[in-house]
Amino acid sequence: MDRELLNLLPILVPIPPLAAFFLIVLFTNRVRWLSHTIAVLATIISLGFGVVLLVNGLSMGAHDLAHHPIGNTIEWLPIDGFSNWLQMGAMTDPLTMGMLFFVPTAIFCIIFYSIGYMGYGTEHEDRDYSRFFAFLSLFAAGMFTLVVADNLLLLFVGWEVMGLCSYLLIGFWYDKNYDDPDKTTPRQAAVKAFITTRIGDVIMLLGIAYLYTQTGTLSFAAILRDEQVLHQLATTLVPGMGISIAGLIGLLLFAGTVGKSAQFPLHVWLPDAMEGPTPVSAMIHSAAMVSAGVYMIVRMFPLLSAGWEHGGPPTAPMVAMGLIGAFTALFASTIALAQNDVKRVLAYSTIAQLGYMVAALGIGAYIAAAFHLITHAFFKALLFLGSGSIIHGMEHGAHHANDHHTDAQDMLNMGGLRTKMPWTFWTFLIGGLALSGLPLVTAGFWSKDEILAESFYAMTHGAGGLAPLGAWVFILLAVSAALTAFYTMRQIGLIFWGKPRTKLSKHAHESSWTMILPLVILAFFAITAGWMGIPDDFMGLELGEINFFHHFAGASLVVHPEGITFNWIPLLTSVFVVLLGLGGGYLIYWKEPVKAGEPDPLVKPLGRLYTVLHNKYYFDEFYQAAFVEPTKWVAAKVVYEWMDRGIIDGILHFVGRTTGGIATYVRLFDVHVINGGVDWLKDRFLDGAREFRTIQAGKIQEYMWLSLLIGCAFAYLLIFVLSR
Amino acid sequence: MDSFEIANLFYSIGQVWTEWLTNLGLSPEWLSFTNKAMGAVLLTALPVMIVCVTIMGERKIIGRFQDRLGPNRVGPCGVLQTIPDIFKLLTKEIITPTKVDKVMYNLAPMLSVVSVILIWAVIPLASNVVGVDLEIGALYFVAVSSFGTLAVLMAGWSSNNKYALISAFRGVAQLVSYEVPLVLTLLIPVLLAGTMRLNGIVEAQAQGWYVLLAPISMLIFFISSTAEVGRSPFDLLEADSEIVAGFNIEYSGMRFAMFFLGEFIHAFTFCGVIATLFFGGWRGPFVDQAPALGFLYFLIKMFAIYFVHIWIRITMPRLRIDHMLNLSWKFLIPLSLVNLVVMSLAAKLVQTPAMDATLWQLLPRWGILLGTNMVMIAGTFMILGTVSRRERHKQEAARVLEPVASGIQG
Amino acid sequence: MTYVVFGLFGILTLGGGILVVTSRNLVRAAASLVLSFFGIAGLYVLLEAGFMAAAQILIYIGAIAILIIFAVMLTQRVAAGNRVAMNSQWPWALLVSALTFALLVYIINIVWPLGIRAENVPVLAADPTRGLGMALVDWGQYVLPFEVASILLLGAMVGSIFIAREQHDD
Amino acid sequence: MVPLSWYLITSALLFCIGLYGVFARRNAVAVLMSIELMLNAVNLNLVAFWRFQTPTRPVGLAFAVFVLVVAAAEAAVGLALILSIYRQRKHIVVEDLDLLKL
Repeated sequence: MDRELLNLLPILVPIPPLAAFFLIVLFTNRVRWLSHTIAVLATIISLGFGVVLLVNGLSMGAHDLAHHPIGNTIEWLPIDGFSNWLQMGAMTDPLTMGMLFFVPTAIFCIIFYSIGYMGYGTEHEDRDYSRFFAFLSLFAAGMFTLVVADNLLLLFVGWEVMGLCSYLLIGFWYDKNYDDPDKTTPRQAAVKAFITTRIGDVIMLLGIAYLYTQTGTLSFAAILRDEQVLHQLATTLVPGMGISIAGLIGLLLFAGTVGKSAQFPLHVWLPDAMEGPTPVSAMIHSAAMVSAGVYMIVRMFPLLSAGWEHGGPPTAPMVAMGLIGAFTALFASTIALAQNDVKRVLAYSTIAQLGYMVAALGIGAYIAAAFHLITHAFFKALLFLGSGSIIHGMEHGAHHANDHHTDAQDMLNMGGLRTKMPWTFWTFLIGGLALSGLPLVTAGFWSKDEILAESFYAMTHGAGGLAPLGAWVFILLAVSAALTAFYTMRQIGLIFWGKPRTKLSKHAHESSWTMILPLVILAFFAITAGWMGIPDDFMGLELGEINFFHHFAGASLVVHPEGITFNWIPLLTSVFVVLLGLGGGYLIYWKEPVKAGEPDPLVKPLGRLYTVLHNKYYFDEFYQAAFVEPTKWVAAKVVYEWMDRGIIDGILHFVGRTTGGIATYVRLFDVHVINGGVDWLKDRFLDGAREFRTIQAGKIQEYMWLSLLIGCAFAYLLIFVLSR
Repeated sequence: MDSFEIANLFYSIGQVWTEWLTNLGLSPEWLSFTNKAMGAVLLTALPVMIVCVTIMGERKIIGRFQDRLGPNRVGPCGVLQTIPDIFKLLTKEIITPTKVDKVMYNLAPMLSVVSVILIWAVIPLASNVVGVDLEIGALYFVAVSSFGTLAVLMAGWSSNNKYALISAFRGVAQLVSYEVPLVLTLLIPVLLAGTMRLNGIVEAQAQGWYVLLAPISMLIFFISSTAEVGRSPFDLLEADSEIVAGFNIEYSGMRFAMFFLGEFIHAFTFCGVIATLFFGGWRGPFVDQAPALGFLYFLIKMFAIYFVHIWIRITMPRLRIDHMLNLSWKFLIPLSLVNLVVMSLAAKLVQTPAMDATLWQLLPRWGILLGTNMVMIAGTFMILGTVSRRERHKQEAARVLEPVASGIQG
Repeated sequence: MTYVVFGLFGILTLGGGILVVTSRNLVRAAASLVLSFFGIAGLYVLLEAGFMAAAQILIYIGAIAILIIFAVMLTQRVAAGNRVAMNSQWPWALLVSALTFALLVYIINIVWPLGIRAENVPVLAADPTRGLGMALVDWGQYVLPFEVASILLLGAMVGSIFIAREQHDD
Repeated sequence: MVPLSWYLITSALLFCIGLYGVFARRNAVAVLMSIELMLNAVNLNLVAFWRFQTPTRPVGLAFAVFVLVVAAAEAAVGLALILSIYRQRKHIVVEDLDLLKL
């Protein structure tokens, strides 16, 4: 394919899902099979574009690709009276390549899975089946836009489209109510997710605006690949604050990530987002929404770390990322210990894994973060789809047992699903082990190990503030890893081990092949995706340049990051904590499976702490009291009663009455003067027409030659008389 | 002059001829005129000579198919049978019915032969033997074919016979219907080769015969050309039981023979066109060293396709007129439209390789074009299967209802 | 030589045209129309517009003429073609046509005087057909009219099918 | 080559013949045929002008092609109209089709 055509491809990637959205919404809303066919086809086309780009990119080589990204730019908005233009466009550099492979793959799996999950062709078929696929397509379009964007503004567009879609999809079952009034309904969850992420987005928009005022451009190539600009931004201080411009922008942008990627303290929306259908959760947690936040800071890392040298003192945004990321990882992992909802456990583990990535960026482990982003997307999508399959099976059981009060998502109601749903079990096990980071085999191990190794390196070799930051990150992440392994074992044990604890799990059965196939595909990647990031000198062996991902994605940066040398300590730590966690989980939950009616074995040893963890450190309650209630009060009293009813309505009523008075007089003029005049004119015209109608004989040919005769006469007149 | 080469036979003959004429003292203008006139005569004579062979061959082959000997009296194994036949036709009385439109009545048989022979002007017989290598060869081919339609209409109308007229109507309906898919698929080789020059299309097939790259187009072209020729299973023009004998019922003797001559030439001419467009024309091994071989290859390909033609003719039953029209309008035309769009997109997907591309550089293009064709074939069969199943259901439902209806009548 | 050929095709064209407007039998008129079209195709060849010549034959003779003959046969008793051909005002029509022709000749004679021989006629571009094809799909030239023409054809097709369909409902 | 003015005269003559046919023929199909003659005359004009004035740019050819398209569309619609009129009134004499008269 020639280069010109190739350059068009990146911008084409988001088009098919977008087109699918409009097609489904406008035309095929009532034809269900067509709706999902369109959605799946659109994703396949995007995936095809992605693969074509990947193949071409690989053949170009990372270095060439980084310096001449595939893509093109158009002049979009005139600024300063057409003297300057805001550029818009798409591009594909090595980092985008990685995203362009895993994002469409995961999205394809999820959309395909949704066909089965939304019950196509069964009696459980969802009422708004087509709407679901339309929104999923729009979601995919948003994510693709974000990935291929070559500037912050277009990235922000994709970012906001996804925000909207997450709102629409979390609240997909908007009319669902629960018996328990305290339980979050999909409506509330949707609003919560939308508003919480909005806080981050507004701050991020500030950062974008500030960046634009400082550089006059938002193009990645112009900012991130230009060392002069970066240097300028890193050395100039913001007036009145002891921080560089790059630092401030970085902090503002990072706030967007905190919202989007659910970092502490804006993490509260993500667990509640579980109220949406499970494919949506998978979408949000793996390929799209939360990845977007991390992708953005990975993409902007040269700006965030402007002025930082490898091993040198960290910049302000890096400190923030390291502190918040590591803390979030530990914090979320502890909460996950005490959750019973199968999806909530996964939700908190997502928060923890995102904390991993953010913390990795905090200590400058750019590639490790990107790598973990990709591996995590695969196994987290796998886990969510697997949990969806479990829930589906459980609901089938509920249907069979005619029991609609037992919670189908509560892990304490499950147990013994190993034999009922073998495919789900094995794929879920693979996903769980990948999440825990089972050494050597799974993808999760390689990416986590790289982060730990990098943080250990920062701890031991870092100058300035990097060493303590590295220590903080290393220790918190190691503990978090142990907890992760533990609660994963807990989850798998509760779900699959032992005997069925309720009728629901007794009658559960395996899901349809449309749901199993994506699980298998994702399980394949959950293992193999890690192999592209095995360190060159793993275990001190000279393995040659096998760390493909490092060399390829690293080319996106101006300064190619050097790989760290191998050290046994982080490897052993990581293996140790994982085995510790897995072993602990095995002893408590697998050896003696929980029986029906028994409480969780953790309740007794942890005591009060368990309650605190179970209630997520009471964060929701705190936010409710601190922010939500005051806002409601202001809205009801000040805005509604005083401003709206009093001032605005009063003015409107006054204007209305005055206008009515004037109109009465205008009408008199209209009736007598205007209507009368027009009637008179009409009568005169009618008289004239009556005179002229006799000329018409009704013979076309006669008209024609007559008119031509007159025309000829005029022409001859013109030639022979007038021109003399 | 170059030495006389047997490998480049036609070119050498031309050289000798030109030299001879120059020696006679012809001026260059007259030389060119004479050459053109000679070429025209030769090109006209060629199909007429070939037709003598094919008529014989056809009768023999059909005889074999029907498990009989075929003509076997004149000459060895009866191969000279055509010659007495020609004399017979030439000596027959020519009857002109009363009240016919004389001009048109006499013009129609000639037109039907001329329209076919004109096609031979642009068919490349060998790499350097072609009547006129027109830039718009493909379009020319379509244009002169349309004279045939006119001939049918003229013959039918001028005979002053209602059977002839009805038959002419049917014939024109058929010819016009099948001209559309014919032209639409003719565009595919033009598209792939990037030229309308027939010799250019043959040259472009150095990178693979188009029958491999566009089998669907070949099939549609073949079917439509069978219909254009008016041969079985599309021989409704002369359905004896319904319309006596067709639009040429009032013709006799040599005029009648002209129509049949036209039809026979038409049949193998279209085979020659198919060979040119889809089977590489004069292409074959060693043709670069010995251009004269090209003529041989062309003839072999043409006769091979003609054999398939005869095979179909002798095997297939005649279609009913509505079936015949439906086949064109409801199946071939939509398919060829889809084919045209898809093929042009697919051809655009891969850059046209340079003339000296290696096999490996050609493979993606082959793969993509052949692959899209396969997909289209599969899709066509799926749709056909669905439609025919629905049709069968409808018929079965009707059959179930039938006894009830007749019962009410009874 | 070219003058002879020009004369031949010119006579074909004009003679065909005259037969079209005068012959009483409509099928004959249609056949003369074909003759006239053929003559024009010949003139195109003389003008070195091979594509137009082929298109002329393909479209006018292969499609339009046959369509017209069909229409004639559908709207006429086949044998009874010998009614009055002209309407009552044909002398007027002749006069107007003659006047128009005189006007046209007068204008042509001003700009391109009749007696002048063709000298230094510009040379043709390399491949006019390719140039035409390029121009028809070129963004800067005729792509919009080209597409509009396609829509016009589609509209005409749908419209004529709709108009000519037999209405069974009345 | 034959000079441009000859082509123009031929075309003008053909146009006027067509014009006469349109004015004087009684049968609607004949009128349609005459219109086709006129269109052909125009096309001949366009091609002749192209050949003699702008042979390097296919302006005249392009317009001739568009005229061709219009002619085809006109023939199709015109004949369809004639057919439908014939079905209603059993004749197609233009003189008697005077529905335009009130």
